[in-house]
Amino acid sequence: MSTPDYTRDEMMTIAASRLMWNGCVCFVGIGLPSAAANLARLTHAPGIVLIYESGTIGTKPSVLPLSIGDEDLAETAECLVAIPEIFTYWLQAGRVDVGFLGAAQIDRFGNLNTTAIGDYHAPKVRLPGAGGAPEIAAHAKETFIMLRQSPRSFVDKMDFITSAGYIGDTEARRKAGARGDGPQKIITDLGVLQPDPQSGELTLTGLFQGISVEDVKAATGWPLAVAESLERIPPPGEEELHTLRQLHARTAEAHKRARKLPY
Amino acid sequence: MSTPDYTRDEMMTIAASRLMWNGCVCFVGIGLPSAAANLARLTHAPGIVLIYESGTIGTKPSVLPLSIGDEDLAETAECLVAIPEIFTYWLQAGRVDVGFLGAAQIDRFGNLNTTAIGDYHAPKVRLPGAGGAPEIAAHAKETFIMLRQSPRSFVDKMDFITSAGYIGDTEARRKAGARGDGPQKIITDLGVLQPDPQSGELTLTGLFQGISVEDVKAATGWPLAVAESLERIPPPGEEELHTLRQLHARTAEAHKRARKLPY
Amino acid sequence: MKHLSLQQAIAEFVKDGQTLAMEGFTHLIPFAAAHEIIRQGRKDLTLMRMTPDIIYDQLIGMGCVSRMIFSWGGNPGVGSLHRLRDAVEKHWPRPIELDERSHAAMAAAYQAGASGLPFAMLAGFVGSDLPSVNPNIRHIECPFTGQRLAAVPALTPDVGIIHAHLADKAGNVLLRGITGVQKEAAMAAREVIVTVEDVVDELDAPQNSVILPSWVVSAVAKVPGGAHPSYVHGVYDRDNAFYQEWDAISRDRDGFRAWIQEYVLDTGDHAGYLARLGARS
Amino acid sequence: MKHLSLQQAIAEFVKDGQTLAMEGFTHLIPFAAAHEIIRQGRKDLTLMRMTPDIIYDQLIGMGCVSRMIFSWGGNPGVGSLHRLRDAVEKHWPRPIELDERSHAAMAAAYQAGASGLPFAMLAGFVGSDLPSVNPNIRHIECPFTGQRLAAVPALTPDVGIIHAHLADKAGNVLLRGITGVQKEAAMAAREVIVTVEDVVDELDAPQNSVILPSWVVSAVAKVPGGAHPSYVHGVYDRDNAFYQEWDAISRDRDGFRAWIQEYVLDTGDHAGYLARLGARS
Repeated sequence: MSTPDYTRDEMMTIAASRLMWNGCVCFVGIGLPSAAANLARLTHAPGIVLIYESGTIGTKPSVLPLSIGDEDLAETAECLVAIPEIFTYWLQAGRVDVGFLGAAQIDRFGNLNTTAIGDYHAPKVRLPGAGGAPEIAAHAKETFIMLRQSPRSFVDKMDFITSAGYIGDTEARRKAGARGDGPQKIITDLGVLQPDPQSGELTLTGLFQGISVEDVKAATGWPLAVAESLERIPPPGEEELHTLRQLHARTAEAHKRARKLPY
Repeated sequence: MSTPDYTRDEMMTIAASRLMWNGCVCFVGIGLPSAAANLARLTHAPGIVLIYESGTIGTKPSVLPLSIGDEDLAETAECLVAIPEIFTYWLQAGRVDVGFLGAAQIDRFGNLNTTAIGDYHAPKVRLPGAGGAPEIAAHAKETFIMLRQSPRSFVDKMDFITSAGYIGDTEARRKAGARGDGPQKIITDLGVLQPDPQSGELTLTGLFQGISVEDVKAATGWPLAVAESLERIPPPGEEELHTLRQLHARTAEAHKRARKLPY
Repeated sequence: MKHLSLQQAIAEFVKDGQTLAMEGFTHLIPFAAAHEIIRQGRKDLTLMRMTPDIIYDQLIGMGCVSRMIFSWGGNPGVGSLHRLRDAVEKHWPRPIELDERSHAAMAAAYQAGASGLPFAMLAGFVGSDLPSVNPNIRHIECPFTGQRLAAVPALTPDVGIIHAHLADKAGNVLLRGITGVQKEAAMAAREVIVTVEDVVDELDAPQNSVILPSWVVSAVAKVPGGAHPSYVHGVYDRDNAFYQEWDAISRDRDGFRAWIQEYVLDTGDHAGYLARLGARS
Repeated sequence: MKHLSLQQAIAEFVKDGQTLAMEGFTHLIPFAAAHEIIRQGRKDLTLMRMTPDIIYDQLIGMGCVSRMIFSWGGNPGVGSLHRLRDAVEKHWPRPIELDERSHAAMAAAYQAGASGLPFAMLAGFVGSDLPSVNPNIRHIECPFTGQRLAAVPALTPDVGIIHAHLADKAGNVLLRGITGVQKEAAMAAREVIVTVEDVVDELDAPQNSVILPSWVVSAVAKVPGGAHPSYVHGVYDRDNAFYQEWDAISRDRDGFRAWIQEYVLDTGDHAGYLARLGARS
């Protein structure tokens, strides 16, 4: 691999942001998804509707939130609703186009583990848990998953399914009662995977610049399926990179402010 | 009967208002119950909490509302909530001390009909229907019923139970899953009836001035049980009558305002 | 979201045979939209509403309605809805099928519809005969306690129609005061028409206001006075006199028809309706 | 409703072995109340909260907690909650039983608790392993469509504790900004303690604000800064630096204990806590 003048996280964020569209209703989590969705809003998709599970709908934060309930999210929202409403009238009702998820582990059917490594009742590593993910995975019309790729995160056998992808195959997902189409795009730091339309098995469909199929296979804990025609994903454009870096700079600036205790 | 210097509706309203207490949380309907509850608020129970099903909680209307969702109710409420919340967090959760109900018909177990006279599917008279009553009857800690007494309204055999009193007896009420204690006071234009603690059968326990037991029996469609010691309910006090008449006068004045069309 | 005239909005979104929810609990009742539906002669509608009120009495009397889901069908503070009673008791101008619930059940069923759930549950209808005449009231058991609860199907209208204070240019909608079940009815619906008193550049609403974002709304139509004879908090009062007059107007079939002819059919739009009422009063 | 000091409110209403909900979604987390519970040494608590956050990490690390009902147990934007992990993985300082759900299920279960329903339903946990490890996640069938839905028991804490912007003298409470599940958690509880930034004569809140009337509140305690290191919209910011520092403070058992000793146990009250933090920063 050559050394480009952008980081893998930047490429990953930009690739994800390109998959959003204007008017897309997007249920966003903190971190890379939030960066990607806000980058889309600041570039090609100004009409994207961002929903954070704190009850902030149609929010337009000036910097990236550190927590999912930052004041800036509330201040710039089209409307604020209570949390029970977010998960019922908005998510469960099928109003979300894209649900953005991360995870500690993913398997070949796009199932996600954010609960525990090892036995649930005596875990080796206790992870934070489900949060909103099981229902985002079920109800968003499609889910996008952002996850750095390694054999530790892309695992052959998962200890615990917190949130379902295709379970065992697309039919299993339908039978389990999921309404949305499931994980349609997995954006890693190496490229993009998409499910096989029949089996639901994740298949490598796009590569970032300087990444080879072998690089991705080496970072995957199962024998990775590769699409016949692989997209070579263009590197960050100047505007994309500039906008993203400005966003991160504004964010760092805002979060660096000296601690001011109340009273 | 002699002719007192107050009407039967006034006596009935005042008798009902005396049964309220300071701090009582009262789910109120339009008409006589609203007049009684507001009279209590303006006399001996200034801390009464009035809830109207329009979502107006802790309201202190300056005049009697003509509709259950009058602007005055909203304007003077401690808080406004959506209607689904009124019936869940407030009524169903058991937060209401007294639910006030009226009806077209009542039977000896305090069951109420507000649905239809005759066969439900081919009614002789179609009444307005249930409204909030079935759940008020079930969940308020107790219900007070205000109804002018006549053989047409106090019936031996009812065509339709819209809202349950004791159904067939207090045990039947418990078995049906009602949480509240049911109709504890039936305030008519002749006196007050209360349920027998065992059977739930409504029993005459109080008489207004100038009314005899025979008067009440004649106005009841079943052989009326009469308590061993009958309370002779005092006539309206001066302050009660004055406050009630002022309230009605203010109400009439407010509702008489010339129609002002928008635009 | 499109800004349309009310005529356009009804023409585009409301079709014969559909299920409509036109909500507003005493406050903000969308009368102008109902009148436009009468003008455009829609038929075979299933109407849902907690309190049919005069708005549905008019649609029923004009024969637009084949079925109604409701919980309290009176003229508030006055008495009966005569057109509803005539339809139920005498099948005039056509029979009407009833799916009759309670307020709590209606509200819960709108919530279920807005929530993507197939049914709503409530501790309801305890000891009531309603479940015996309405197969849409069933029961379930709590899987933890065994407690028996009532269940009703979710309400999912084809079109939800509400009246609100304001919309902004983008189509975000603000409701104030008593908001009833309007948010639920709108969000349970496939298409949402909102008539508003005014359209402004920015809503400029306090935090935690009741707002429907533009992207859940199909069409916004500016119809000043669109809730008359209901009211708009802070804008105009409820026309209590009209509610009382309606008792006489609607008692008689011919009188009712004549009133609709004069005030609805012969007035081209809501401004015409208000003008004619104003000329008379 | 009584106006009490926080010390009095915790002493009077919070007992060993009870079930507590201390809610606030990122915003308005009632930290001062949790610190007072630590000071008063409560034990065997069942805690419920969507996001345990630092507030429950502290209570867990001090051994106050025997059981927790929750849906996401991380340090938001930072990483793990080390005291929670230590309790789950190593049973230090005592084992902790988990009743683990999802956000949607927690929120629905608070609603059920506030609504007097024994359980909540949701189209949830589709294909998830959580129902296989949590017997409190069951399923029911829609009596109309046959659709399978998840069910969880209602949450009904003995005491609900929240932090809010303002109370008035009568004890009516106003929340602004992100209100999370606080209203539900409070109304699901048998007793409700509210800490507030200030007590005023009149709330003077806009119509349709989020208000808890005084008669659903057991005690109001004025505790300025009571949400620190969480925030109060329009009053003070989230102390993001503290959330980051907590990662190091809490990683080590002794370091954690020392911090609690210095900043919570050795400070008599929340003013003392803020003063000590301020002296250091």
